[in-house]
This record gives sequence, structure tokens and C-alpha cells, in this order.
Amino acid sequence: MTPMLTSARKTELIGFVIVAAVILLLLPAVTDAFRLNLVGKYLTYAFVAVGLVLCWGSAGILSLGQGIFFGLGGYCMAMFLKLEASTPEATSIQSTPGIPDFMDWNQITALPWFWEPFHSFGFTLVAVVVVPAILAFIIGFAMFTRRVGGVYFAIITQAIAAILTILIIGQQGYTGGVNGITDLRTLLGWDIRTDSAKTILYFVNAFLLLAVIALSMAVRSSKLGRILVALRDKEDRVRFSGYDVAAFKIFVFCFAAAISGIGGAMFTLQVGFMSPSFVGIVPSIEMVIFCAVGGRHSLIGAVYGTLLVNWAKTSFSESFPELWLFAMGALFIAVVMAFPNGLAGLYTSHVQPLFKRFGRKSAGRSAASGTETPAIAE
Amino acid sequence: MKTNDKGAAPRSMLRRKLMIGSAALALSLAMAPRPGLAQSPPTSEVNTTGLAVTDDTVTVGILHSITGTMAISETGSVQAEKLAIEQINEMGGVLGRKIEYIQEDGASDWPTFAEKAKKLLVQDKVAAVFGCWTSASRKAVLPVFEQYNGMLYYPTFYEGLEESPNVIYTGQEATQQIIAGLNWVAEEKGAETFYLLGSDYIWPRTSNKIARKHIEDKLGLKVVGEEYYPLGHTQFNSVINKIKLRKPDVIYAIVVGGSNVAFYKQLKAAGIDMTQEKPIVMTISVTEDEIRGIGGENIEGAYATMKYFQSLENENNQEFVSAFKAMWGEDMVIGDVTQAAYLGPWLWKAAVEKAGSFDIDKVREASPGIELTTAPEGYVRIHENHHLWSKTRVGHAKADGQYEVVYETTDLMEPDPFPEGYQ
Amino acid sequence: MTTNNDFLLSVEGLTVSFDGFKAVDDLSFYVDPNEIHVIIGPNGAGKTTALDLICGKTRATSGSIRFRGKELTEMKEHQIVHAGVGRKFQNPSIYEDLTVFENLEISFPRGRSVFGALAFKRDKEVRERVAEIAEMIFLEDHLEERAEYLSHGQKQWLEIGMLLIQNPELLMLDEPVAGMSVSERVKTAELLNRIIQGRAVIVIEHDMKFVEDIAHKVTVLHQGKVLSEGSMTHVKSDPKVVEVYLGH
Amino acid sequence: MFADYTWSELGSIFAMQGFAGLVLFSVFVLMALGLAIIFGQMGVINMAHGEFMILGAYVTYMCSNFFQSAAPALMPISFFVAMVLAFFASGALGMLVEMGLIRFLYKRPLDTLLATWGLSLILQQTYRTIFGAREVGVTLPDWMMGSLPLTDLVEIPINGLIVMAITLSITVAVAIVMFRSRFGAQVRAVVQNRQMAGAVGIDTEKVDRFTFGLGCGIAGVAGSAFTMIGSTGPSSGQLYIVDTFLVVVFGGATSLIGTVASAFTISQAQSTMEFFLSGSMAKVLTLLTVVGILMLRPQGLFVLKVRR
Repeated sequence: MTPMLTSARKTELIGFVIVAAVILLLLPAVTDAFRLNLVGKYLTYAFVAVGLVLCWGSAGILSLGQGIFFGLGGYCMAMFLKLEASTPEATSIQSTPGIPDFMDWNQITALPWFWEPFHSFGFTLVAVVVVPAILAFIIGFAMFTRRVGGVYFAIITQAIAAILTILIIGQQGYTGGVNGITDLRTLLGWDIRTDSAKTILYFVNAFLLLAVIALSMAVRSSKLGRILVALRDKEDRVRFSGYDVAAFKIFVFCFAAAISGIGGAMFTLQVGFMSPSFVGIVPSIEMVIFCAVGGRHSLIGAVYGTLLVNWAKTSFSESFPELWLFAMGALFIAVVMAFPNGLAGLYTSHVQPLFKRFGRKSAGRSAASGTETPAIAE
Repeated sequence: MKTNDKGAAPRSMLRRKLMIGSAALALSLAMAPRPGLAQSPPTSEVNTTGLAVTDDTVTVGILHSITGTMAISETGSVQAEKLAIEQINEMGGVLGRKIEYIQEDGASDWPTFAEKAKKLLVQDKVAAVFGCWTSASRKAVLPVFEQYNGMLYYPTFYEGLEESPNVIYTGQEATQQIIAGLNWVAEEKGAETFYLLGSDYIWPRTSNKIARKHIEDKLGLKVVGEEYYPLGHTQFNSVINKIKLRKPDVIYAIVVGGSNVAFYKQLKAAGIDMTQEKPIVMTISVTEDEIRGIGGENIEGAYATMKYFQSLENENNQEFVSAFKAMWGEDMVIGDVTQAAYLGPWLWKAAVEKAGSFDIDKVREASPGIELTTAPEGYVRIHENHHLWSKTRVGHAKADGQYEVVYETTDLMEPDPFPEGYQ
Repeated sequence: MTTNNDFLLSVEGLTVSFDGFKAVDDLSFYVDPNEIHVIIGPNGAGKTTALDLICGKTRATSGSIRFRGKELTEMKEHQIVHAGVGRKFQNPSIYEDLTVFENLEISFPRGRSVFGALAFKRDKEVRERVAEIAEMIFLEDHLEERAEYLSHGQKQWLEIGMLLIQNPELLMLDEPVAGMSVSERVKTAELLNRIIQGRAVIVIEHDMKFVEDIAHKVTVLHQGKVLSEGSMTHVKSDPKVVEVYLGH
Repeated sequence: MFADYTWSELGSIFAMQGFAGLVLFSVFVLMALGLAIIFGQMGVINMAHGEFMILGAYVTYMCSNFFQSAAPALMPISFFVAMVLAFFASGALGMLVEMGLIRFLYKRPLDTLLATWGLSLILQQTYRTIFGAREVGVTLPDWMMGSLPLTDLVEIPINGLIVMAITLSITVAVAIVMFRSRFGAQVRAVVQNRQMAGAVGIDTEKVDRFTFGLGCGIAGVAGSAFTMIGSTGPSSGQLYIVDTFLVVVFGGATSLIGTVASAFTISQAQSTMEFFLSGSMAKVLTLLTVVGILMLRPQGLFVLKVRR
């Protein structure tokens, strides 16, 4: 272990502890149940942003279709919950009781085959992670083995997001169409709509997010993480050092997709429905901006970026709805032009030096400072 | 403007005339020693569930998209709801309490709708919410309203298949809107073949399903084609060619949003002259609002079936239109949904007054049977299933962007959100 | 007539054309073990393209490249590396965001699969091997420096080191001493002579002094074809070479 | 599906369908040409391309309103005046954007994507503030909205003819500018080797600015033309962006001829599929095919093999 690495590592660990404290202690302490549920919803987007830090920040692969994976994870969970809600008793007024209401409206008389496995909770949990990963594998395999990268990859993922949206909306008998899968009530008999349930789900979500961040940190600090940075910088050199570059890209893309799927599933649980409006191009690009605002290289920054943008969105649209798009647009431009490394970059360039100066005078107190700005970890 | 249940109708009519008809009188009424206060029951009686009701105010919510793609459509509803609230306040409010409103932006994003609905109900404790436009936004907020027991007045004509105790549907459900129009076009115009077309989502699909059942099973006529295009699609030349090939008597179009504009412009350019006898273009998705984007000259001659057109000739409507324009500008146009949104606050007021309470459960109980004799569309009544009995009209589009009403059902159409034989 | 397999590398009839332009045209040459084989030729002669073809960066239109009896033209890039071919690019191609240590570590031939890389541990073997190579390439005092702060010459050495750590049997260096000072060139020549045991090295170079110092065999390319081949003295006296290249 | 029709009916329909395909082709070319210049020649991903188009549409709207009230007699030609104005309005805005934003980002193509997406949000809200959230109806000269009946069934939409004519002239104009003019030579020089171009005395910054302006100006003309067939609203531009990028990428970004060829291929595929399948599935299949082919041939369909 080198001295420099240790210090970066240390900053990252401190950042992790602080973000854990913010999510687990600070936010629940200062917000009411209603706002906490909102924060919980925002944090589900942070899963996507963390995935983007790995994909885009580390490996330089910008996907404009992460909403696809978020949506797939969310749909998997929604299918399970919908089946649980559609017992023959609860749906006795339908012409075919026991199937989801929207299927009945679309004259479907039997549950489609791909819905059947979602009766099982175990299968659903696996599917939440595996279904997005499989699609990511297919896309990644096709693209990366043929060396599609950069801009082209971004545009193609965007097109795939568009295709999936049209498909989901068009096949409403199987998917609930533009309304999505709504009116989800219970999880294994447990009412997920109550305030206490939402609080519990918030903490489940928070722990999952922290686990995902910890896992991502482990990935980044492994040799694989360094290879990703290396191939962002000099792809050919990595290739001619004997690595199958495509395999590494596929892996990180699938990994990001899988954790986005977890975010989607937690979203469904906390919000109570899933609809195609989270699959399309606009949400996918918004998720990129969460990541960019936090700092595209910082896992911890992704969380703050997501929280900050969504908090701004909510409070802006409460007080000045007309101004919201201006503010959002300006944010995009500012983050690109003025601080490309986002909040994390601001922290390393402005806050950390202060600590260092301060730290020299009174060593060891810097970590205790209550700043909310994240630590950068390269 | 005033609503009431049957017995009190004549008196309230008179009072409304005094109010709206004469500004001087309204002023004097406002300055009079608070006539409302004398008759206003104590808050503890009218509000037993902790709603945002004080001795002289009651708070309601308005929940529509101000930003995003749906803002185009929802603006009219917001304007109508604000107008109704202002008029009610000028008359002394509800149970002697002025209505205050909290407006939230759904931002064309369904979870935002759910989120804001929850805020309105949980944090702001509003007594009623007027809002939503798309089915998706309604579906998103529905569990919230059911869980926290709120009351939503939903203005849009929609596909039906829903009947919530927490929603009053002030627009028509699909059968009300569709059946009368099809009967009319079959009887009056001798139409025999139909080509169904729509944007690809639940409302057009469900509506066309009902239309097809009615055409084939009830009228014994023929559907020669049915197609859907993604939302936002802008190229309709291929489908227009298909239509030309099949030569239907009626092109039944339920295209929405930006696609609408493209569809009618291209239809006209392809030489389908809607002012001719055949083919007839019939739509349930183009209100006067949409015509502004399409351009009156591009849709001239098409028929629309809905319950309300701005050109309706009755006293209620004339007052409504002039009040709306006075408040929001002379160049405003008013479509079906805008009028339905306007009904929301009035229906709520009538229900509250009938119940003598703002409590949601009591308002809900009082709602069925509420009549509105002063609605711009004429007379409406709340059905047991929380939809409105209303008449359906056929409008003929003119080049100036208005519809000329060419037919009106003699009876009120019964709302039937789960129509037997149409599923 | 010898068979291909007696050579470490045999290139025969190699041709590649871009839109009809033949950058390498029916090229054949052979490399023995323990040989430093220098390819020279004017700009556009096809030198770099020839290396690209051998390491799989560019696919041949026709012809064969056999390395220890294995046909390389059919293999993927990383498989060619695994077979024992290392290649240094013309501009030093190192990972500027990483330290010298990490640069060498990434090139260490273990944990090359995705999951291998995840499980990779920086153990004693790795550290020792990195230290050994660092010493060989004169960078033992710079292990913790970010690579972007190295001098140009040091970057060249680092890239050579990244190849050496993989212990390739064939090392291909594209202009290894470009941008180096005279003393650095001398050190590089020493380095090459030291590492030649048990492997072959192909070098592309313009610096004739350096070529004379290291070359066992020289191939002169011109317009994608072999113009002349043999020892440096032989090549230097070949009138064809003098005309197209040295004579300028 | 054709059993019930006579041969002459079928012939007419295929003629009409062929024409519809050509109109779609023209629309695609118009959409994509400006982007092909910006993306293909400069490597900038302009996500606000649709908003530049809509600016052209709004200019047309204002222009037609002006002519209607101020000079009704000139109404028949208002559209062409509007189109020229649209070119300059969008082009000028494009040059401003290049100066204030894009020129700092030439080496970071993915960042241009984010920045221009932000720009597109700002432009949308600006349109909404100025023109209102609703779509506006653009009044066009009467002679443009109709059709030429050739036979009973075959009717040629005049606006389709106009779109085709505009596309043809713009394409020819772009070809001349890019391949025959001094400016075009400078653009290509800058694209191929910026430093060298600068060294031989080309003002590369100016070339960049005008190239970007040219691309945006063409977008403005496209938007102006689309008032004949589509909607004009604050967010209408979004409807075009995916299709536009796919056309450009499918054609092999760097080649203008490729863009035209790709527009032709995609439009014919889409219009044929729309005729035989239902609308949504046709769209999905077209997009899937394009994406599928791009995965097989990432460099685009119409690019020559080059040494990389």
C-alpha cells in the first residue's frame, strides 16, 4: 500500500462514513415521514447514479439508457406486487378473476407465461438484478465486441430506451401500457403504504444503497477498477497488455445495470407503482445529470448529486414552477462548463485544502467537521 | 353561479344572477356585514377530521402539470378551476368560508403527481383536490387518495374502467362520449364502414374497442381497419394511404398531442376533404384547445363528439364564456375538459352544503344525486358511480376554430364505466 | 528449404489494402530467437502497419503471420498477447492517471480475466516483480509518481517495462528512443541488449546511430515491400537503399 | 390483404405509398442534414437540434402572423420569406451558442451532449414563456395546403412536393458549400487537421462558428418546412431527436452522402413497414433494425474502410 493511495482510500472511507451518517441518521432525524419517503425515492435514483460513476466516470462508457435497467428492475418488482394484489377474491368483479386488472380490460383471459414466475418472491428478487443484467449483457456484448463506444454507444442506448418505451406502452395488455402497473398494496401480506412501512423501506433502501456503494468501492479499488481507468485512458494499451477489453466493459455495464435494477425495485416498493415514464430518454438523461452534479468520478458524490438535484427540483417546482426548466438547464451547462468534476471536484479543489491548512494546525479534527460535501475518490 | 340540490334550485338561480349579473350588487354584498358568517356553522361541526378549515377559510388543492409536455393540455383546467373558485368566493364561499387554494405542479411526471397529492392531503390537509388530466396521473394518485381518504375531482373524458369512492369524474367516460356519436353518424349520415385510428395508449385503445363493439354488434356495421401510432408520431402518410385504399365512410380518429397536428395537416394535404359528404372524419380527442394548434382551416368539416362545445347556446354558457375571457383574456378558447374542470369546485360546493360538512366521508355520501342546473353544458347530475349524467353533442368544426353543434342527445347519457357487452 | 516453424516469427505474403491502397504489399520476413531485428524505411513505408498486423490491431487482407507455429492472423488481440507478443506504440502509451507502480502492476500477467482481476491481490510476488522491472527500466525511484509527471524518455522506458513484466517472447518496439537524450539512448541500447536473452525484439527506428548500436539484422521497407535485408553494413551499401532512403 | 382490389387501385396505392416514402425521406434528410454537419464534421452532439428546428417554426409562425395583419396581399410568398428568416435566426442563435458554449467543449464530445441538453431545456422554457405552453397554429398560404389529383385515387400532396423541393435545394446548396466553395474546403481542412489548418492561415475559430451556425440554420429551415406537416410547440423539437441521430449515425456520421443514403434506407423501410404492419410495431421494428445493423456495422452503413 502506497502512502498516496492510503490517503485517497482514507478520504473515501471517511466520505462513506459521513454519507452513511447523513442517510441513516441526519435525514431521518430532520425530516418528517412524508419528506423521508421523498428522500427514499430520490435515493433509488442514486443506485443508477452510482452505476453511472462506474460506467461513465471509471470506464468512460456513457449510457443514455440507464432508465431501461431502472425500469426493468422496477417492473419485475411491480409484477410480483401486482400479482399479489390480484387475488381471485380481490378481482372478483373481473371477467377473469385472478389476473391483473389491466389485463382483464384488454381481454386477456389467462396470465401470460412470462408473468407466471413472478408469483414467486425468490424469483422476483433474482429477476430484479438478473433481468437488467441480461439485457445489458446482450447490448454490451453486441456493442463492445464490435468496439462501439463513446458517442455512438450513447446514441444507441438512447434509441433502445425509445424502443422499450414504445413497446411497453403499445403492449398494454401485458404491461399496463402508459399507466404502468399501479395500485400496489402489499408485499407478502405486509401493507407497504403505511407510514411505518415506508420508514422501514427507507432504511432497507438506505442499507442496500450503502452496500452497493461499498461493493462498488471494492470493485474500484481492485485491479479491475484500475483496468477500467486504464482503458478509459488508453484502450489500445490495455488491449495489447493482454486484456479482453470488451469483457471488462461488458462486466461494468452489466454491474451498473444490475444495481440500477435494485434501485428500480426499491422505487416500486416505495412509490407504489411503476410506469414507462421511467424507462425513456428524458429520465435516463436526468440520471446522468445526477451523476454529473455529484462528480462523475465519485461514488459518494453520486448520492449527494442525486439528493441535491431532486431536492432542488422539488422545491423549485413548488415555488417557481416556470423557472424549474431554466434552473435545470443552467445546472447542466454549469456542471459541464464550470465544474466538470461536480460537487466532489469542488470538494477536492476548495474544501480539502482548507482542511489541510486547518489540519496542520490542529490535526485530526477535520473528519469531525459536519460538512455535507463529499469526498472524492479516484 | 350556484349549485344546489333539487329543492333549492330556483332560489339559488336567482342569487346567482344577482351575483354575477351585477358587479355593484356583488360589491355591496361583500361589504355587507358578512352574510356568510351568520349562517356559517362552527368549524368544530363542519370539520371533524382535521382538514384545513378555519372559521373563515377552507383550503383546497389544484394539482395539474404546469411544466412538461402535459402543461399544454392542463392549463385550461387550472384556469377554469381558479375561475370557479373565485366566483364561489365572490358569492360568499362555501359554508361561509372563503376557498383558498394551494396549487401544485405535477410536472407531467406521474410520481410527482402522487408525491404532490400526498403533500396536499397529508401536509396541507386540503378539503378537496381538483386535478389530474391523463389517466396515468390519475392512476398514480388514486392509491394516495384512497389511502389518505381525499376527494379528487377529475375533469378529463377518459376510458372508464374505474370507479373510486374518492374520485368524482366530471368528464365523460368512454361509452357516454362514443355511443351517441356513432348512432348519429350511422343514422344521419348513413355511414356503414369505419376506420379506427389512435395514438397508442390506453384511452384510444379502450375507446376504439368500445366503438368497434358498438359498430359491429349494436349497429351491425363494419370496421375496415384499426391502427395505433406511438405518442408523438408525426408521419401519417402511410396510414392515410391505407385509409384511401379501404375507402371508409368514417375515419374515427383518437389521435392526441403533437401527433394531432401532424395527422390533420397531412390528411388535408393528401386530398381528404373533410368538408365533403364522405369520408366523414369523426374524433373524440380534438377540443377547441387542440384546434388552436392544428389550425381551424386544417380540420374544417370534421365532427367531434363530446359533451361540451364553447359555441353551445344557453345562458349559463354565455356567462361562463364571458367570465372566463374576462379573467384569462379575450383570445382564450374553452374546450370540453376546461368546462368539466370548471364543474369540479361547484359540484364540491354543492356536496359540502348538502352534507353541511367538509368531512370527506360526508361529502362523498352527499355527492350522488347532486345536480347542477347552472353548468355551462346545461344540466348534470352525479350518478351513484361518481360519474356525471350528461348529454352528448356532435360538433361540426368550422374554419374559425369553433364547433357548430349539429346534434344533441335528447336524454342525459347514463355513465357506465364498466359497460356490459363492450369488453 | 526451411519450414516456417524454425523461426520464432515468420511473416509471409502479408498484404493489407485500405480502399485499394496497399499499405503493406506481399511482405515476407523472418525473425529468429535472440535476435534484435530492426525495420527501417522512409515515412509511409508500412513499418507501423506491419507491426499493427502482427499484433492484430489491423487485420490482414491476405498472407500469414506465424509465431512459434501458431497463426496470428486468426487470433484476437489479447490472445496474441497471451501467446507471447508484446507491442510498444509509437507515442508512449501509458496510463497517465495511474502511478508507475500501478502501470506495471496492470501489465503483470495475472488476473487477466474479469473475475481474475476482481480477485487479484497485490502480493509479494507482484511487488517483487514490479520492483525488479522498475530497476531494469531505471525507474526504481519513481514508483509512486503519477505517470503523467514522468519525462518523455521515462515514459518510453515505462512502456517497455510494462511489456517486459509480461515476459514476452517477441517484443515489438515502435520508435523506442524518440524524444530521448543521448545518454538515455545509450541506456536504452544497453537495456535492449540485456533483455534479448530468450526472446526476439523487433524495433522500428529512424535514429541510424541507435540502429547500428543494436541491430542484429535490418529490414528496409519501401512502399509496403521489402527493399533490402541483412546486416546493417550490408543494407547501408545496398544501392537501392541508398537511393530511396539514406541518399536523401 | 389485396384480394379485394383491382390492379389499377393497387397501382395507384403503390404510387401513393412510394410518394409517401419520398416525403418521409425528404423529412429525414432535412432533419438530419444540419446535425450531420455539426456532429459529423465537428463531432459535437447537439441535443438541442430539435429546439433549433422549432425556433425556425416559431419564426415562420410570427412571420405568417405579420403578413396576415400587415400585408395580406403578400401572404402567398410569406412562407419563403419566413424560411429565409428562419435560417438566419437559427443560424445566429447557433453562432451565439457556439461562442458561449460549444467552443470550450470541442475535445469533450460527451460533455457537449450534456451541455446542449441543458440548452434544450432552457430553449423549451423560453419558447413556453414567450409563445405559451400550447401549440401554435401556423397559418400557411392557401395554395400550399391541398393536393393535385392525378387520377381518382392518386393525389399528390402539395406540401409533400414543397418539402421535397426544399430538401433538394438545401441538399444541393449544402453540397456546393461543402464541396465546391472555399468555406467548404476550409471546413474539411479543419476537420482533418486543425493545427495544420490553423498553421496555413485558416481562422479555425471562425470556421467552427460558421459551420455550427450553418448546421443550426439548416435546422431552422427544416423547422420552418415542418410547419406544413407537424406541430409547433415548446417541446415539439423533442419528437425528432432520436430519429435524427439515428439517421446521422446510421449513415456513418462523417459522410454527408451517407446521411442522405441512410435517410433513404430508413424512410423506405419505415414507410413500407407502416403500410403492412400497424403503426407502433412498424416504428419498433424500424428502430430495432437500425440498432441491430448499427451493432453489426458500428461505423455506419455508408462509410469507406479507412485505416484507424
